[in-house]
Amino acid sequence: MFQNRAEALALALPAAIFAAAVFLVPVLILLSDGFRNPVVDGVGGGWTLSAFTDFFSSSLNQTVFLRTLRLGAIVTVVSAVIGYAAAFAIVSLDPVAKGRVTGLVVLPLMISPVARTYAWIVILGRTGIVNQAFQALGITQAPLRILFSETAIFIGLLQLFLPLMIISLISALENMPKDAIPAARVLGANWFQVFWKVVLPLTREGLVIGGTLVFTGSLTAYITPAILGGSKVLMLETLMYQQVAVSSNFVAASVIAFILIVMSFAANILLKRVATARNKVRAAA
Amino acid sequence: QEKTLTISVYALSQDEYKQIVYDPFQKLCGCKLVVETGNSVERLAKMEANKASPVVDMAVVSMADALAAARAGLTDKIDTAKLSNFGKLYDLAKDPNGDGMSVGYTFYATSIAYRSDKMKIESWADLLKPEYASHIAWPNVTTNQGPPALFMLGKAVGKDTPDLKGAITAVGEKKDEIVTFYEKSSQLVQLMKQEEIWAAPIGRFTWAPFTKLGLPVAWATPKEGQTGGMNVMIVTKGSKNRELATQFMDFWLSTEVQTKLAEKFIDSPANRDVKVSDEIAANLTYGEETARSLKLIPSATALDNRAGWVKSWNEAVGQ
Amino acid sequence: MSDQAYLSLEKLTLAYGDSVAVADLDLDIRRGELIALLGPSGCGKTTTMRAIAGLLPVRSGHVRLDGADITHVSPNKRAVGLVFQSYALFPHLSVYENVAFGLRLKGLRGTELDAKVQSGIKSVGLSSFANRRPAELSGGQQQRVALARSMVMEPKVLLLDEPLSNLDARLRLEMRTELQRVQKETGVTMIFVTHDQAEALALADRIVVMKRGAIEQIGSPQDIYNRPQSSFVADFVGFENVFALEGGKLKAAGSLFELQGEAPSAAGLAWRPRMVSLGTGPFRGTVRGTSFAGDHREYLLDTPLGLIKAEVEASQPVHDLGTELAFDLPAHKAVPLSQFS
Amino acid sequence: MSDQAYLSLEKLTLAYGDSVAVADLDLDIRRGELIALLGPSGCGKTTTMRAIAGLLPVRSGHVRLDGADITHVSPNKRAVGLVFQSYALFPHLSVYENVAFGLRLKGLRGTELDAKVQSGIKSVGLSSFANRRPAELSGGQQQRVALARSMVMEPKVLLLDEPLSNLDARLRLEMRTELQRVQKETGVTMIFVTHDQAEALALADRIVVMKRGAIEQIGSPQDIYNRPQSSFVADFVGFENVFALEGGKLKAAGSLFELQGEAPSAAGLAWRPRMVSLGTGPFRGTVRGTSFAGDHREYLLDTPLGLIKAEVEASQPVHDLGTELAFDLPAHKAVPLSQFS
Amino acid sequence: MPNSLGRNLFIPLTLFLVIAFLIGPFLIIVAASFSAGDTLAFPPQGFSLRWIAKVFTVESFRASFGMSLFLAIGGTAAALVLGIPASYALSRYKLPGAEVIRTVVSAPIIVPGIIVGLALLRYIVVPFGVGISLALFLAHTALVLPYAVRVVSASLDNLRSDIEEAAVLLGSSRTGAFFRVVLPNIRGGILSAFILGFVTSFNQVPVSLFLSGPGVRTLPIDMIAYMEIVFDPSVAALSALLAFLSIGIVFAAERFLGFSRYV
Ligand SMILES: Nc1ncnc2c1ncn2[C@@H]1O[C@H](COP(=O)(O)OP(=O)(O)OP(=O)(O)O)[C@@H](O)[C@H]1O
Ligand SMILES: Nc1ncnc2c1ncn2[C@@H]1O[C@H](COP(=O)(O)OP(=O)(O)OP(=O)(O)O)[C@@H](O)[C@H]1O
Ligand SMILES: [Mg+2]
Ligand SMILES: [Mg+2]
Repeated sequence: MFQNRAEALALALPAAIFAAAVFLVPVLILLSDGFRNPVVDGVGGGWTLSAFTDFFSSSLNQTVFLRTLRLGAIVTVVSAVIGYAAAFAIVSLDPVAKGRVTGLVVLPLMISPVARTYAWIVILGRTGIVNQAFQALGITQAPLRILFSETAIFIGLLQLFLPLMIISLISALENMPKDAIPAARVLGANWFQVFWKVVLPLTREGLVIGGTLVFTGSLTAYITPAILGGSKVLMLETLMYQQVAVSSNFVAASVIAFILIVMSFAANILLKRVATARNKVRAAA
Repeated sequence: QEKTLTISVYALSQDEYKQIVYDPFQKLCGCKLVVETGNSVERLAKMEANKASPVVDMAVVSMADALAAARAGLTDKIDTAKLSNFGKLYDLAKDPNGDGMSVGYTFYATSIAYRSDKMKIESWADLLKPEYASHIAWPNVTTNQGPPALFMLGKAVGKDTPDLKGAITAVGEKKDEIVTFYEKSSQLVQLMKQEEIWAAPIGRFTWAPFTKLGLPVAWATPKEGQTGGMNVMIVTKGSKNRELATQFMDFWLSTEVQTKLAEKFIDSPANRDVKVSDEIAANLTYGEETARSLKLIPSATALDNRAGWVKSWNEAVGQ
Repeated sequence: MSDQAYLSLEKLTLAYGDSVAVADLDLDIRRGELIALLGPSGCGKTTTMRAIAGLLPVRSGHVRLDGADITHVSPNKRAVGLVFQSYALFPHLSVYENVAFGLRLKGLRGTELDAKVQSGIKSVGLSSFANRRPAELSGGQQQRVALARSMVMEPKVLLLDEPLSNLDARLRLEMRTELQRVQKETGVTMIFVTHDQAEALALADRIVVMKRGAIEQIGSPQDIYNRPQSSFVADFVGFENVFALEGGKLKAAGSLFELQGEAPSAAGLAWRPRMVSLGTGPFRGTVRGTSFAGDHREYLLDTPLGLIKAEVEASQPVHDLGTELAFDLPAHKAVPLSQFS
Repeated sequence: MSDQAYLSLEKLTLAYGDSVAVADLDLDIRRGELIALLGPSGCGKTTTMRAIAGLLPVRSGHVRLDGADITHVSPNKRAVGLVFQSYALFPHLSVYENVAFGLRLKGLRGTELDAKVQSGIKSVGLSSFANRRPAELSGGQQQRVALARSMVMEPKVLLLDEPLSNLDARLRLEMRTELQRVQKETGVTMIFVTHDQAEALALADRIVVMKRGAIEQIGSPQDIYNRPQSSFVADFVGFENVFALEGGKLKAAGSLFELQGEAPSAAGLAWRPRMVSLGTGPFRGTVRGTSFAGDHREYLLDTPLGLIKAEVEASQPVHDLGTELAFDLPAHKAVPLSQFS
Repeated sequence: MPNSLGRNLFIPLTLFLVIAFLIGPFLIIVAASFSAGDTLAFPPQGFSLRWIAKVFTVESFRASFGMSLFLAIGGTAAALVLGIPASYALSRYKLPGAEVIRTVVSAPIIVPGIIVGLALLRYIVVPFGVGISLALFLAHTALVLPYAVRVVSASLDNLRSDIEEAAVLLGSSRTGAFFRVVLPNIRGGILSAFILGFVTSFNQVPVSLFLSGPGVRTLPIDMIAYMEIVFDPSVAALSALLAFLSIGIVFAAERFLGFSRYV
């Protein structure tokens, strides 16, 4: 019944054409700016990679690039770790509790990013709850300076994107063959081995989707790094915003955008690789 | 069909503007006023993008942005002959950039808001003192307050070159101690309240909330003086409503409107005929003398060096 | 066979939340025994198996294996194998890796590992499929991988949950033989769940019939097949005609019926279809249905006693629907039931 | 039974992409007939059914129903019903609404609709479940809803794909009876797929045995059971002992063996386990396995002819493993096969 | 599966920590909304409803709330109208180029929002004279499309396809089968796609940053503009109100349709 290609195309193409026309094409044109010589007085044009070599020759840009990469990677890894624990806990709940808890987990997505970021200023401040708790518990003597640092951005991004990871992993865990974990247990695997050898490979799709969302989100977030980090902790996205809004340098902005997109794609591919690598090795053995 | 005038302004105090400026003007001209708000860089970037078919007829921006717009060919000369209130303006508001493309409508001072119980500020350089540096916020170079504050700091440390290198280096050396380089001045009230910071250079127009914090916050008068800025009006090149725009500008510059805006502490007047009580004056940047005393960065300097500032700033602070 | 219990369940109670699935179950199994667990859907067979494997916490009672109390030992340390009804193969691993999974965890490597895995795969006849993924195998092949995966671990006890339920008739026979061979060769203790009576009869040393979380009867296949003790078991093992006895008379459809010959004293009596004599006897019934079953033919009769099932040799002439026939429920062939519910 | 074909498949070829699943299939079915489709997994049974229903485009050939060529008629206009192996009930609709679904589309409303739906539900004994959702029903009940849903449409042909495969033994028997009753009452033409031989024997008017996308044999249940024509069919219907004939001698394990009595001239011979005489005869074999099967006992013998399966009454004494026994493959009982593959 | 004390503690503890972390900021915001002070603080200083009240007096919030609501509802609905057929084709048919189509429709997720906004402004709005409202609508539709396709595909994959065949065999047309049988069964998935899309669109900042024009702007952008200069708890109050609105919707959806199963 589902063999008619024309039918399938008629259904799928409107969305694809729409996305291509209003999204892909304009974005690609904009991105192509990064590969063109600027036209000055009618001279110039043509393709070049000079904008990229320029970009990476600046030590500032290198720093910002690495910082963005690092933060993105850390947020992704940490949200994966916490995400698995949380998703495990959630899928083991009864259906009603599961629905409620899932609701709470997605709550951060519904709070305006602006207000949420300000709430972090309150929480992470010198007199904020975290510092008060640390001092009360004797972990620190003086207030820690958490705000306006990579740590603050990390916390802000983690809270922002953890829900996406948890949701992806919940559905991955629920789609996992029901008896795979018990089977591994009965075959002698401890919990760590169960996770590493069975759960991880079987929830790979969810991890890849969640990981891509989190990583890409972290790279392209704007408000959180701008307010919680400021120019002390520049990220590629804030740098790009400067290029567009302050310097009207669309070429530089295109270059940064292109780099961000490539990073997202690369992360997606890397995540797929990481999750499959173990099995490839096995199959060869 | 009803005529429509589109203006682009700062987001500040829109409710009051509506009451004092927009609504009365709409009644006056029998036209519709559409207001776009945002910070000046974003608005300018959009004007640039819309160059071919301008959306905005008239905008208010900073002096430097006005020059930038003029250089980018986004603005037209203002027909000052048609501004009945032109003569009443302070001289330095009449043609701030000397190109006939803009008219000033308000001034603001930029100085330092600080906790008078925790510190004493006599010079811009005091902010970087070791015992203070870890309690201050500094405006990011991309904000309107950033360059003026650096400009003054340059004077204080005796290195006031147009490229602001000296000041930027001085700030850069303290970057780990300085609490933050703020983007949005609204943050500062929150930070001050939480005792995250004791001091920050701010524009006078954001001063009011600090006075309501219930903390001893004072407005500094450093020995190098205060800096500040002038906001100006421009008309967009290719605007189809030039007449209306000019009419609107004239209305805004009128003594009546400027007085009302001053009395609400919204804009310090640029109209010489505006008279306010001392109490009100104390909360504004009032009077031609005061205006003249502000150490402003010339627009051309600002413009020519802006990219360089951002670059050296990012290098000193951002890595 | 020694009389000493190798695996004992003592007053085992198992529950999901508040609902008790298995209550106070006692069962002793000897080393090397092959036990079949029989019972209707939802009676607690899988639950019991999961508890023995340690996958389900025990509410109360004990599980003892080879002298040690393993009630609270975690499943990866029990040396109990479990073949899941769903196979539970690891879909991301090849047949080879599925079988190697547990051995690797035991620390086996290199040629030792390879030898064991290869022989395991060979014993279930899948040598040429070693590199396939489970999704590329037929149901029966998957089943055999699951079996091999558990077998190579050389568990003390092997639990099999409806291990042949998804196979077609021929494959089922093959696998039955395979299971028997393996059991004889390695002497492993096995418990298997099945809903197929023939399977239980063919394979088991003893059959345990469960009913609503409790054991209804334990016995040899012959016992269970020929001497069910309760109407429940009789009904379950194919005595299609089961009646209560009251004062020596059959109680059916609300009335009492006298039998020819002396009825044994019991709570009830049961006849298999082939124990019903068709053609002569004191009762009469109308043919309601008939079906060919290879070497015999089944009849469904509408009678004053209710529906009666009878069987005759397939070679005999067929009675048409609607024909009235005489029949007898011979008292001497009846199996007495001590419990009637 | 009229001799005229009601449903004909003519040189039907069906393929998935490049792989041909069914090739040049010819089959004529009379009105009111009940056909069982038998064959190993993957032989094309489901494929054929889907093509008859119009769910799969026909590569070449024709489907004719009641005189009309329906090869290219869309499935909703064929008046062919299909009961999916998976039931395919609409999960969001109650039992009542599931059954009413097709009738509503036919334009039925009000009391007429209600009467048909109620009687449909009643005929499968689910009147008290009318308001439940499919998820709240047991497997057998769901099956019956699927059946009722197709039945009320009064299709010209009803196709049933492994309709009883997911049920336990007791439920299966009940459903078999139900199917038979429905078929007798409405006279609908039915084709059902099954992997259970007993089911096919019990239900079908004719059995079609398929092998790799083609028909291997068509015949009555008795034909198929007692007179398989090929070694494939014999093997499939439980003739465990199937041999080729060469010059009147059995060819087994690479050698030729003489039979006692005169061998029929054929390509091969086959014996069911119970046709093998155990205890006397010219051949000898060692008991390799034995299993209790209720009223009989099966033996697996290791013999010069290969493995031989024999069956004896369960009441006879058991032979231990390893015992050597004489046996015979009586020529007069052998079933001659015209094809040996 | 659980069989040790450690595991029994693991679940509640993990959940407590994760949820505390995730909704901590929300609690601060709620507290601030009802506080009497001029800044956000925890614990709140006094109790008052003045910030809540203020939200309703800021005129521009009303207009931009309307805009955002229109975008969120309209954009998400449009994304679903495009996305549902596409998901259906992707999950039911063996389509040549399926991967390409999947990549194209899900690309908006990985492109920085600012770039999307800028690209649309420069290559759609300006050259084609498209209005800002329409551009915003197109952008938000494209932005939500990936979520729509992903979530709806997931529920379609969980729905057996044979029920459609059954419906057709019972006399329904193909389209009829979709509306009668498929749609009712994936409505939970559609609803959660809608909620996810709604939330994404409603809180979207970067894309809308450049796509705002005179009198046309989204609520988050309006809030940012508002707090360029002042940040008083009215922004928090507004966020809290919006969040409560969303929570209300989600819990209602969960209650009626079992949302979490489909995400
Ligand atoms: N996860 C669970 N939560 C709650 N109750 C359950 C759960 N699993 C099983 N049950 C209930 O426990 C009882 C026993 O179930 P169990 O799975 O042991 O039955 P079974 O004998 O294996 O049946 P089947 O032959 O159908 O597999 C049933 O009443 C069932 O409903
Ligand atoms: N969607 C498909 N795409 C490609 N090949 C298919 C598809 N469905 C079935 N086949 C192939 O077509 C052949 C016939 O399959 P079919 O489903 O008709 O078998 P069947 O006789 O119903 O088997 P079973 O008893 O296992 O259900 C098999 O070889 C199978 O692998
Ligand atoms: Mg079970
Ligand atoms: Mg099939």
